[in-house]
Amino acid sequence: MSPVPQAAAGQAGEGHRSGDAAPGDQGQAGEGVAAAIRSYLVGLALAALLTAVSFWLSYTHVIYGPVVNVALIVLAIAQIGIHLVFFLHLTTAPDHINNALALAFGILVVVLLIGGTVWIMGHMNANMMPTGGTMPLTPGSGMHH
Amino acid sequence: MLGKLSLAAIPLDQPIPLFAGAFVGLVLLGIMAWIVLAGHLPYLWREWITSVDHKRIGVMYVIFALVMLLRGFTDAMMMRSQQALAFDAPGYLPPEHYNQIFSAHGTIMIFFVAMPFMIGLMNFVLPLQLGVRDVAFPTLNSVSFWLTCTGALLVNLSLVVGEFQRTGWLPYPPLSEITYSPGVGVDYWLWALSISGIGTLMTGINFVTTILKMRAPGMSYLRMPMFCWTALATNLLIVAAFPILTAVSAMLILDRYLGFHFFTDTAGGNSMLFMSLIWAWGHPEVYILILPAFGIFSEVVSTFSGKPLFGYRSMVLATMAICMLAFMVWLHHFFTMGAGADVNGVFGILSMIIAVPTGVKIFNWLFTMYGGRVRMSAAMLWSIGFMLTFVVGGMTGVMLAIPPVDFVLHNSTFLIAHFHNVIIGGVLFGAFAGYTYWFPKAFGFRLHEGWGKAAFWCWQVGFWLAFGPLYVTGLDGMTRRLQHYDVPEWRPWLLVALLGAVTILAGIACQAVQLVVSIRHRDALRDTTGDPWDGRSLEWSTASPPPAFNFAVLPDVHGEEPYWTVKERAREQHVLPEPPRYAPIAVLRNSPTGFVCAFFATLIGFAMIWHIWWMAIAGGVGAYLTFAVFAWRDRTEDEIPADEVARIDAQNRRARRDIYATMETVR
Amino acid sequence: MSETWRRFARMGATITLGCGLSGCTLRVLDPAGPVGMQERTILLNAFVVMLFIIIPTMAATLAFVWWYRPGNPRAVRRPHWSFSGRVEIVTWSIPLMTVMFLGGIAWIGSHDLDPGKPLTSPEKPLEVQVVSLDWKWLFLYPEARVASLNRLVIPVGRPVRFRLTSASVWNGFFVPRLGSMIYTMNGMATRLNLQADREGSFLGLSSHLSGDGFADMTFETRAVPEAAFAAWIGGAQGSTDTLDDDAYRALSRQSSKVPPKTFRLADDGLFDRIVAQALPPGPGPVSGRPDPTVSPRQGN
Amino acid sequence: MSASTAPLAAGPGTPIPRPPDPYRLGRNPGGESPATGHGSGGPAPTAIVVSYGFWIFILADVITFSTLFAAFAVLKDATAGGPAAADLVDRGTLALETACLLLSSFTCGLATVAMRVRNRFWFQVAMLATVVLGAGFLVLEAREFAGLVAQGAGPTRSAFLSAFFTLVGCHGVHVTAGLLWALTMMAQVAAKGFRDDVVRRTSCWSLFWHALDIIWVGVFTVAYLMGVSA
Ligand code: HEA
Ligand code: HEA
Ligand code: CUA
Ligand SMILES: [Cu+2]
Repeated sequence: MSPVPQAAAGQAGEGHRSGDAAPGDQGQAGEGVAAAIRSYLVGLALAALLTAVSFWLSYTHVIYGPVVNVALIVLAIAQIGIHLVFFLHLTTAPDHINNALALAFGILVVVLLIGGTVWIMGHMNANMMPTGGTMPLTPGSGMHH
Repeated sequence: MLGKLSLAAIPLDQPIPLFAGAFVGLVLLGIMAWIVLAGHLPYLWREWITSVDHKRIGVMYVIFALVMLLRGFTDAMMMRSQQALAFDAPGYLPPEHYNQIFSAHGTIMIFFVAMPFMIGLMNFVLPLQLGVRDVAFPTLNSVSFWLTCTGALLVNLSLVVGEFQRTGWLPYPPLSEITYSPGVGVDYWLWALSISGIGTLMTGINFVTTILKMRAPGMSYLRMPMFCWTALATNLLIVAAFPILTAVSAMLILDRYLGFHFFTDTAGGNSMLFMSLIWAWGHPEVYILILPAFGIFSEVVSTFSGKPLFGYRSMVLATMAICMLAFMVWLHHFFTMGAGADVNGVFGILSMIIAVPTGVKIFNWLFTMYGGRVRMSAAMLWSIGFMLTFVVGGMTGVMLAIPPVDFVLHNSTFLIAHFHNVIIGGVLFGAFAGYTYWFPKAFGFRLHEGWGKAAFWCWQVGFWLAFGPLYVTGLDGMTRRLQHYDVPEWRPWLLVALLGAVTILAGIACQAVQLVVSIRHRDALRDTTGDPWDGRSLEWSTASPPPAFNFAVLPDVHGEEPYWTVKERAREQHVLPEPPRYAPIAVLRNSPTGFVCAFFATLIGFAMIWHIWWMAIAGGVGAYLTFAVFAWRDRTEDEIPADEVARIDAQNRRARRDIYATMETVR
Repeated sequence: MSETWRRFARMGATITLGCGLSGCTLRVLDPAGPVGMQERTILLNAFVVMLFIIIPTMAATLAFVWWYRPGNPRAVRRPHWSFSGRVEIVTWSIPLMTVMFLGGIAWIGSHDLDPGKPLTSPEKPLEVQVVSLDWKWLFLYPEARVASLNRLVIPVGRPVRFRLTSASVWNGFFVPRLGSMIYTMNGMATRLNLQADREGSFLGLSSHLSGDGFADMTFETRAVPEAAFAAWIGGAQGSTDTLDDDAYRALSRQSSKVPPKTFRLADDGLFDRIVAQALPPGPGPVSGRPDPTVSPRQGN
Repeated sequence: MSASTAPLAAGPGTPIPRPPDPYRLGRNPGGESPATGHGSGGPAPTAIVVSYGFWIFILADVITFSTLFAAFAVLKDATAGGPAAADLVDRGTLALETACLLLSSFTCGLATVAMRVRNRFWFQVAMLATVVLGAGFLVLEAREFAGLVAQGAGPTRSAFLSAFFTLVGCHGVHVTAGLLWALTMMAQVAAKGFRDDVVRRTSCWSLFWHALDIIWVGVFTVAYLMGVSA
């Protein structure tokens, strides 16, 4: 085995390969304080805007009633995206691939877990209505207790 | 002052657990007294209890698993003998005791045998295979281990103080709700598993980070040994699944302690929700157990066939496919709850899709042997035994994944046979293969082969004798968890099953003898080369046992099988690689953090189980202070000077030269 | 050692093949009704199809181990052979094909044999309502206004439509010789459709752990000719005992090994009121020693 | 027993030449590639290892929450005759709580910027602002919970309320832990300055804090607004 420079060899030594960033790392080196603060300000403004829209939609009737919840979920997802990009500085740049992949795996599990549970329980509840009824099989509806 | 705890908690009227508990307690006390009196305590404390070295922690995990294995096996023997006796008769174990036994057996075997065994092996092997000096978070690693011990301690304590749960290894409500299980048994389970579950979760985080961020220079993903890949998949599953277990346990705790209504079936609570959520953890859990075993077989089969693993990239793909699919099948554990044809159908099909990547793995091991030079050592024997046994268990699993078949076999002894078939034939055989394979790396001498082979045959035969009959009784309508029965047709099969369990006992005895014999003949079995099996990955390039820092200089990896590459090149060029430039190495100081944390966690758990609130609060404060002190330390590392490193490494280099020389003469 | 192994293997083969394929007496493989019959066919289909892969795999394992042993001079060694596109295609596609077929079975089978799906039959189905109690089974015949404890009696040749619930914890209703099982749960009603085509007395049991009395949750299932069934109903209607709310409450207390018994049914809406929790769930353990909050042992 | 240091040679028989594997789909025997593998120059620096590990922890925590979300989604209509979400949500409190958390996420960001340029004063100011906003959130939430319990809508009233209190309360417990942690970091910076390990821990804390805000987005959408609009 040929020796390697000690910098890379030490346990978690400091001299390091390029192309890797810690989650939450703020952008490229050399980016100034002003730029960093600006990024947080933009994030804050966008998040506040989306929150306001969510609140407003839920208390008014501009949107067709039954789909308000869909709109709310879309807005929440958008806002989570804003947080990830502007507060957690997540990008698709190569140095973030590990971070993004981990996130993708997490999201997959979250979607499977919540979606699966709601789907399964929706069917269970619909099939076990005490009235023996024929409730529509929409998830979430048809609670029986 | 002491909550619900009083003298009445000790089952003075139940001789079996009392004597068993008293016996174990006395043995433990005796061992502890011996340790203290013989003056071993300072050594143990310095070198093991406070150790943050991944190799030491790995060894402790495996020892822990083996001890718990004996406890779990005792339960198994009791169940088998009870069912052999209890035909048209009450047998010798009353239901309230029998139900505790199978619940404890399942809990201990899954959480405190199979998981720690695999985690122990991963602990020991991963950094060595990745060519680095330790895991990402060594101190956290020690915390994980000791929290696992806390869980086991609480479960075993229930034997003599109070009771264990009687609801099966997973506490299904409403049976596990306070109305129907007012005792402390379920609480023991909940707190033990919550605490050790946190430990496991931290292990998962630790290993994922280790594999993704801590590899030797040049060790790209597609150069990692297969075991590292399956470990990655396993730990991703741990990270994603264990939070679910924690959350579900918390909800049941809230139901039981504070009168919440998650799963009560009254006031809107919904017990089916528990079933769904617990299996969303539970199914990934079984792949958490089997995937490391798949990794071990990959290493063993390739080494003992003298060939690279066949279809490496297919294997990687299959591993990750299993990892993803693991989260899409959980409903197959409750096809008979009435979700309807569409839901059952979808989950049934998704379940059997897992047979595809699993099959690919089996076939690739097969083709790894093809054209090789297959040496039948004990480790290889376990692997072959696995391939012959596991396929049957997998097949019966696929049968159960067909909803209409599950409608007649669910919760039958056929199911029991299925999962012991995959767990014993897969997980346990894998653990034993890994144990045999890496033992010389850990201790510097090999295990006795003859006794190992004898153990294998007892296990193999015993397994089929013990669980073959359960397939039959399952097809004859016998359900699981029966304390007694009055169906004459089942009796002969259950007697055979008892015989099987006794045969397994013989296997276990062989393993115990093997250990003793190997230790006594360790000089004859000594591994001076560090490479006893002609291995292919980096752990074999270190001395046996490896020095505290593993690698004097981090290996520079070229090609897919790093160590094999080096050996080949040495063989072709007739030279030993240049002596490296040594540099001082920083090693992390040992730390009692893990042990102290676990101490407080035990206090908290015990206090919560018995409603001793002041003690729980005290434990919580203690735990926080431990963290604060740990975080406040200024100096955490010691340095090994360069010439010391060189001195330690010299011996290893000499051994390498001998290996390369042997190759030369063979040519 | 290998002699033992061979002898044992022969025994295993006899057991699986001898019992699995010929008409043997294992309950699940010897169904007395159409549902169980179809499930048996599916079970055996899947089993045999998979054996076509499993057996060659096992054989190849043994063969390779044997042929490539170190001492075999005739074995051709390929120490570098670790990839072959053709082999890869085979390793992926063989299980894939099998799973596609089995998936078809699973999908169609779970639709055809969904427990809630009524059976096709010219006969008018019999309604039976099932309540699992701690630790007894209660069968209600709302049309005839009778109830039966720990014994299920059904007419041969007529579909039975079960609705099932539980008075307290979960149980699984299972008569192996009739086919599908299903859970019973408090506050909910599941459905199951079965039919007996043969007369006989079948074992019935619970497939889901329900506490200390679980092992005694067995019941006899009698499939009898239509006339005998009518006679049994008549007898039950003449019972001296009536199942009203008070009698039900008494039953819902924990007890086991209660002998079979029939009742007149005071109220044919009893089942629905149990499901709607208008009647409270069973009380669970009430007696205990020494302290029920520590360890509620039974029987004291 | 052939298991000991066995010779390497292929054994008797004719060795077969290496088969072609142009796309490197299989595992190539060693010795072919002198190159260093892509994307791996040795173990990552501690800062990256620590943040990455913590990132994985956050994902695990998100999954814990998603379990609670799943339970809430299933139980949200199981009010057992008790109050439903629409009867309970106070829009004003909710808006204030949200504002507190969002602003605290912003000030937390400012603290990390100050840490990057090693400015102790602004770091402490921004942290203090974060702590105050976080505490404000907790006070609002505690008052809201107390109000609900007082009007008989406590967590034991119905499965819906159990799920509601658990989901929202779990977030609250996280915020409490985050505050405790923030104070600890302020103390560590005051006592030890921006030492490497202190900086690493503070970065982890900021990840944690931002993640809590992300979870709050889910909470106010699912547990509050969707209940109101239904
Ligand atoms: C290590 C543990 C482990 C493993 C690996 C598996 C693997 C599988 N299991 Fe098992 N299972 C358990 C542990 C495990 N299981 C446990 C503990 C329980 C019960 C828990 C309880 O209730 O207490 C259980 C229960 C269980 C059930 C629920 C039954 C019931 O409760 O009624 C089902 C149903 O689908 C199932 C299916 C499967 C399938 C399809 C696989 C597949 O992954 C198997 C895939 C493997 C193969 C198929 C063999 C190799 C493949 C080939 C040679 C290729 C060719 C073959 C085909 C194409 C078919 N398992
Ligand atoms: C990892 C999981 C695991 C393992 C290994 C086992 C191993 C065994 N199990 Fe277990 N079992 C479960 C998991 C496991 N089981 C689960 C989850 C349940 C369900 C519980 C429930 O119903 O809720 C269950 C239930 C269960 C039942 C109950 C069936 C019923 O409900 O009717 C029975 C009955 O006999 C049984 C038997 C056995 C036997 C005989 C073994 C034995 O074959 C194996 C025993 C062998 C050992 C434990 C090995 C010990 C070896 C050593 C100690 C080595 C020492 C050597 C050295 C020093 C090197 N098991
Ligand atoms: Cu079953 Cu609700
Ligand atoms: Cu499963």
